[in-house]
Amino acid sequence: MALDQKKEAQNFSDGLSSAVIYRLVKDPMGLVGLLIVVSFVVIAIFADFFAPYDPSKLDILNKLQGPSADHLFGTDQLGRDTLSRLIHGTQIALMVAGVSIGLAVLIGSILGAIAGYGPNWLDFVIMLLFDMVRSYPVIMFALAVVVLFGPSLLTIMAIIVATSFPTYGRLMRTQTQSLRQAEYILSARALGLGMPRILVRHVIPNTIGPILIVASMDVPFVIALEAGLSFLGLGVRPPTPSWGSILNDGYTYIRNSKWILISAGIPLILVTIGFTFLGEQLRDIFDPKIDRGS
Amino acid sequence: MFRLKLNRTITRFFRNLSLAAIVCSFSIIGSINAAKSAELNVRLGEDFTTLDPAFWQSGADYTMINVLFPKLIEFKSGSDWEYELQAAESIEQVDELTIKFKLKPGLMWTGNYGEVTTEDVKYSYERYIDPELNSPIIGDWLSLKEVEIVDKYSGIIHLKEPFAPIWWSTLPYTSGAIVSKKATEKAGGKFTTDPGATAGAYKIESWTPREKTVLVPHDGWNGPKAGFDKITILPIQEPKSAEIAFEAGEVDITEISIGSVPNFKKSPPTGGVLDVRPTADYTFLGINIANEDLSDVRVRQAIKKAIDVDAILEGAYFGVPEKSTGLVAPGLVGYTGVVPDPRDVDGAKALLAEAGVSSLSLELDVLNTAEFITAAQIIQANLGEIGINLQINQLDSGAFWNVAADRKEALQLTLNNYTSPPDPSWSTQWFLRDQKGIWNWVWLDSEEFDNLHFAALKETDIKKRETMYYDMQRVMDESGGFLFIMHPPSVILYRDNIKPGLYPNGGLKLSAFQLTN
Amino acid sequence: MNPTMSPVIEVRGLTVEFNGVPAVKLVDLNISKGHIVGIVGESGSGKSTLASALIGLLPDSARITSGQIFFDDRENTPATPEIFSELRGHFISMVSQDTLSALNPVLTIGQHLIDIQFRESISLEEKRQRSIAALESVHMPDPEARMSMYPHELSGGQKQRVSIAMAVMVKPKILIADEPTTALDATLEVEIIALLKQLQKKIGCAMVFVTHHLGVVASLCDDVVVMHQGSIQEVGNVRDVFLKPKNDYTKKLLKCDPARIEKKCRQLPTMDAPNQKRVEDETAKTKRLSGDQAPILQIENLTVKFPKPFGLAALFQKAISKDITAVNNVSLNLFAGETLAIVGESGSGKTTLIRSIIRLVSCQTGTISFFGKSILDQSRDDLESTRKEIGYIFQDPIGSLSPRMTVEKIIKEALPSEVGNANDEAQEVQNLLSLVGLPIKFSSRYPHELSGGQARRVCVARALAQNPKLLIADEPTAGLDVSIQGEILNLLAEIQDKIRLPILIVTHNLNVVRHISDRMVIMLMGEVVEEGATDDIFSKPVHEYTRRLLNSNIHALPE
Amino acid sequence: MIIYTIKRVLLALLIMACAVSTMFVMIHAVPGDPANVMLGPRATPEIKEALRARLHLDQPLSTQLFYFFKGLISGNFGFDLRSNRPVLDIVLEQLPHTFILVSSALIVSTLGIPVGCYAAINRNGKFDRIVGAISVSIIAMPAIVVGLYLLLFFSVELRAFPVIGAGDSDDWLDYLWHLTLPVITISIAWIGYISRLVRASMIEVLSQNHVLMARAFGLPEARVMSRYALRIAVLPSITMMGVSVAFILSSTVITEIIFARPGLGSLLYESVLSRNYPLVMGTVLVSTIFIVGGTTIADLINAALDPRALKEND
Repeated sequence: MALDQKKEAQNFSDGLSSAVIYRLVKDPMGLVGLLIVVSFVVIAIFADFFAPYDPSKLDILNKLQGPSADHLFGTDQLGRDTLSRLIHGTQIALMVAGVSIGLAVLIGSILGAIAGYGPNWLDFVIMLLFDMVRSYPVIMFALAVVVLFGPSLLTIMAIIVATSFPTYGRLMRTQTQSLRQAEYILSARALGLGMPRILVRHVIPNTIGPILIVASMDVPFVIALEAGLSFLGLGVRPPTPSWGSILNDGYTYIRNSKWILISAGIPLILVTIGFTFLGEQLRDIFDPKIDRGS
Repeated sequence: MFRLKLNRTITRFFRNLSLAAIVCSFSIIGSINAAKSAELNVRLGEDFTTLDPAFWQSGADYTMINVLFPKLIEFKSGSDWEYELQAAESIEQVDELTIKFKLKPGLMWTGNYGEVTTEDVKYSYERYIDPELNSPIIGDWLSLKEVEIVDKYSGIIHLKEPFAPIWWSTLPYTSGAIVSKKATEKAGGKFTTDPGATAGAYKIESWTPREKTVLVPHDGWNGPKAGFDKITILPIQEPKSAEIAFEAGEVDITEISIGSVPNFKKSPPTGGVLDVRPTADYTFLGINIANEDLSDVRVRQAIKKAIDVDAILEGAYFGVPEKSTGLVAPGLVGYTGVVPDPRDVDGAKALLAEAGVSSLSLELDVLNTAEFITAAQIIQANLGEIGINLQINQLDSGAFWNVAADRKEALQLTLNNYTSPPDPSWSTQWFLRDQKGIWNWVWLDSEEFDNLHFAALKETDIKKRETMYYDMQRVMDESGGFLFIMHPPSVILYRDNIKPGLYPNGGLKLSAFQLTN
Repeated sequence: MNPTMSPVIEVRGLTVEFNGVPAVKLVDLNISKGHIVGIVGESGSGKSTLASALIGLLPDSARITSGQIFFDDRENTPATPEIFSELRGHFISMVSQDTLSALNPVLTIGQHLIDIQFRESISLEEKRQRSIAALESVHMPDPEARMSMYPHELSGGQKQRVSIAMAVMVKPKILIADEPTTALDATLEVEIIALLKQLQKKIGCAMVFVTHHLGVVASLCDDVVVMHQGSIQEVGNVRDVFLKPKNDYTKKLLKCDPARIEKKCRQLPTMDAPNQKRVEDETAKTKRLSGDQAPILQIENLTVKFPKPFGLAALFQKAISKDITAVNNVSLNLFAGETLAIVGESGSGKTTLIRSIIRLVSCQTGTISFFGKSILDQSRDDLESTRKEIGYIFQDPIGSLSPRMTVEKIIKEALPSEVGNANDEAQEVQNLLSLVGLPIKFSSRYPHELSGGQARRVCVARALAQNPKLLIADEPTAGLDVSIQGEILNLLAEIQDKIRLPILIVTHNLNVVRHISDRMVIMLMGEVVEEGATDDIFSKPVHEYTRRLLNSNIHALPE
Repeated sequence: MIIYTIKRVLLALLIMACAVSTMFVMIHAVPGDPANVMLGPRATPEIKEALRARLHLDQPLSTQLFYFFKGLISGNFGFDLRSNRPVLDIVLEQLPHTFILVSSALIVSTLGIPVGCYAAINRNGKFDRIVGAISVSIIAMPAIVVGLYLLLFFSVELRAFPVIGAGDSDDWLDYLWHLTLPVITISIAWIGYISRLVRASMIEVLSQNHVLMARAFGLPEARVMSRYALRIAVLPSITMMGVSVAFILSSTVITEIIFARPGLGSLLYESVLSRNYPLVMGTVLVSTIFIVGGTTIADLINAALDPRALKEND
């Protein structure tokens, strides 16, 4: 039985992903997006291998250097290698994005499903919660939370979860509501299948696609938010290299060396382009409307 | 400025504990205009919040109050802390409890509030001790008994007890500012942003909150002629923006961050003058004696030994300031001049081993400004070498200034900067026993220190006083709770066609600004 | 076709390809002035593509690879995109297939009608008056008020009337109507067709009428074009073609139309077996129907209401002033071996009724018993096992199959748990697929890879996989070509013969009902208005509505 | 429509009340004593106590919340802890700067509409591909990077644009000059986003039957595009712009700080850091009004442009 389930899962993902990857790679935009995202993930995983220096190794004599053969992107005010810090910053950026979006998707989906399936009043209350969270500018909410709990990676992730789960919640609710009326769900019920089975076999596989697309488009926003908070000095603790705190260093020493600022912007831009390209392409692939047109 | 330390609200980008946050000069365009109509654009780190001398908080308030309200005596601009007569024609200390003064006639209030009289002086000073007013800086006048009116221009200040700092931190300071009795009473006994009447060298022509304040000369001023036809004060928090704005000609005088000094020295902006002023302020690493993990003095001494102060000065402050010798800054009574031992990693390790500490994790609370965070990271690396794992808590100013109250004895290391006027007594008062957890974040608990502090307050013999401050600094050093890093200079950048009015620590004396020819 | 009459439109050797696959192959066609030409064919025959090509509005993915189209006022000049866009809207106009989306949702009816008169240099008020007149000509009630309404405020029939008003108002020489009645109920269909005919006569245009409904062609058209797989099979006068078809395909197509089979058949002809017409003999019928007297399914006084929202939520929800009664006090019985048909127009509550049987919809009052057990009181577990005993075929065949599961998994899911190990299950799936006439290779396909007919078979297979004691089928043949319709219905009949399965079928297709059902129930606005043996009702309808319904059944033969 | 409007506004008020209460509770849980903010540590405990009593800080949170709402109803938003000026005055002074910034950014973002439209009409053409790649690349470009780069290149290196402030309000040319870089910072991503959105919905609309029908009546292509297609295709963008006021305000905070502009964003930042609660609450309230108002207005515009919305949401 366990074997059977595993095989089933495999079949499912095979059927889904091989076709998706083929169609992704076929389009130049998708290919570029996929390449960028994959290379960032690889860089994050093997940061120690790629980084030419220890990112927190001080070398005060060689501080604020411009780009050179030794330091491709120059050094910061403590003589640390900017490139190495950016490479290690990738870990932070992707971890923050991955963990917090994952949690946001989970919480949002559960709440959204409850709202979509539950009684009207519950739907109303949950929607009110979503609307409420949405009515804060994220940065404002973040400021309040950071001063409340103190700046740390955990706080940032909590903020991202708290501010982005309504997006997924709303999406899930819409999906659930339309699924609720979908004939294949009705027919699963008509077959006398139990609720858990319907959820696992019929509802989730059919809602996860759009949510994944939104999540992938959300990654750059989340990374930018982390960078923004770190820029305001409310982000990760030093000496953890984060793109935002490197940007902040760059801004602080903009007169001494513009290279820190310029180079800290590059990975942010690249990762943004990567995930947006990927997300757009995924949407083109998954969106049945566009599917029909071609 | 001294009181800036009391202000927990200044934003992170601004070097918040230094008065010298306020500066100015001529824009490139402005300098052309200046030939015709002499205008000055001054950058302050923030907008003023209150103009009432009894309630002032920020450096901007301080600067504004100094230019808007007359004082009997005022600090001179220049490099030494000396006062000169301003509203007073004469002033003398008759005895420890009595000060006689006589006003210059002809100083007029704005509006229709007439001349500045003894009545106004009496009202201005006595309102501090009125419990109804609830002034948070009542301490400046706590020793006041009353101001006696002799005639329209003469009066006598009677004190309840001797108070030496009255000539340093009361009369020439904001608490010495004279407000209009009629206008203030009309406003209900206190005011915030609309004083009703002012009588300084300049008066406010217009105020756009958080954008700009425009000052023009006050006709009723009887002091030295105002140097400019118009002074525009622009609140710009971020020193970096201010520097860029200076280069772009948008401001004429600004304080800049120490980190920018090397660059400006290397390539000074056209027509810019860099003025580095020493201050009595002190930046130090506080090690909480009362904390469980730090209760062994050997651990504290080990931490002190392990830290490379030179590296901090180079890394965070670009080698601009000198290494500190202790609480008291050069040029002040009690300056020791004894340079501390250089970094000694082995000695630090030995001390730790002696104390039986093998691994230690500590937290360092620090304000989240670039310099502090940079310095904190150097400390982190230094302590890592002797096996101490340091976590840096970077806090916004609101949280940082509450950290001792929140965490009490759990507080471990703090990197701090306290401002100070040119008298050491101001600084030693924060480390008294009754200041533990308030400003004494090191929990220094020394009866000897307390006794010396009070004795020194009353001591008039310079030599004896000096010895007392030497002793106090020895107590601090022996406690192992303090690692003094430097006395941060304030760095001011201004156009070469103005002669700025600067207090010795770089604070702006707007009334003294002049054009050069 | 009268060769002396000059054609208004002439198509020469037209081939249209979609991504290299031809949809229309080398078609030649002349349409004479004032004639109504019906284009018939099954889905995929290229009839709609041809119609789009005639008006020059092929989808972007289509390419004309050969051939030309000539209009009579542009003699000898093959139509170019410029000519098309010049001619559209006054020489040639169109009534669309999809009534629901043919009108722009953000423009009022009046704006639509006034907009298309952009060529006329008359005042706005005049255009308005003409629009109102056009609406009057299509028998739109209160045309003046309708002018300021938005499309979503009109019913489907009214929308189609607006479309027709637009098409006719420009007084075209050619009117192209692409399946204009498929989305409409039978009674409405009759009215719209009559309207089209009347208007066509009035303005004297030629009309191209695309449909899969042979009866409509017979009653409306002068000429007929039969298409199959992109090619024209037969062209000619309707009477000639329908009465004496020459082409094999045409013959088969005509034979498969249940409307053209006078006698009640147990087994209907299909394209593969166009000649089979098995009438059930009395013995078999008795054997099938006789048996236990107790009904397998008994519904008494069932009422289903959709309640209005309440509480805080009501403030922000759709404002519904009162409960809507979808099913009102309905009682019916279903016995072993019999087929009961529920007939009614859309909105009559038939789907709600059958959904409430398995409690997909909750009902307010009444009882439902299945083998004597009350379904309404059952616990969740009991309900699930009851549902397992009732096969249910949903109306939308593809939509009722879970999109991310293969056919095999979909069917497996319905198998009773006692089937056993994986091998047995796979075997069972194969058996079921062959039973519904699908090749084994389909087991690994996903629903979107199936055609409508194939998906319908999978639905039947899934329902059968349950080993049902009762089969409920909601419009099992809607949207299917007649040939496939026959196959599905034959399949159901076959199974019923084997195991005396009671079948409850919901449909609005009277021709189907006539052949397959033993008894029928006619519903109108949630209530049963007539009930009885099928033959009796067809011969002697009692209720006035039943009569109207039966009259709307268009005759298969040209008059 | 009127009933719909009333309902929508009621809902908006409810959301606002909830959001503001939550923020009130949260901000008052933040460590940092406002009495210290106002008075400094040298103030005697009695003075601090008196102040706390005056601000109701000695009361339970629920009571404080009650006083807050009571004040709101009577138009009293509280007083700035530092200058003791009415919060409403301070917020209203800053509001125009942010309002102008946000609305200029929104207006500039609408540049994306013609771009997206043109791309959709020439779908898969050269223009579409180039514009597509560019607009997708700039979609999620973080304001922080854009702002800092603009600052670096245009202000620091080229000295072409001013660095600080909002400029002289009386001199509109100067004001505009100061507005340029901040507006670009905020709107650049939106131009891309809107153009993608318009392109996608335009493509969808163009494939719809009613557009086909409009063509079937020979309506001129320009008319089909503007009247029949674009009107529907901009609907998602309007909704999106309404919903995104929150997001834009977030970028505004960063932008105002980078460009040292006065405005709600920098005011909020300063007041949060200084624990100036009444000012924080005032700013939160106003930005919430902004955001909820934006969503509501977008919904109402949507309802006005698309009569179906009424039916669906009513």
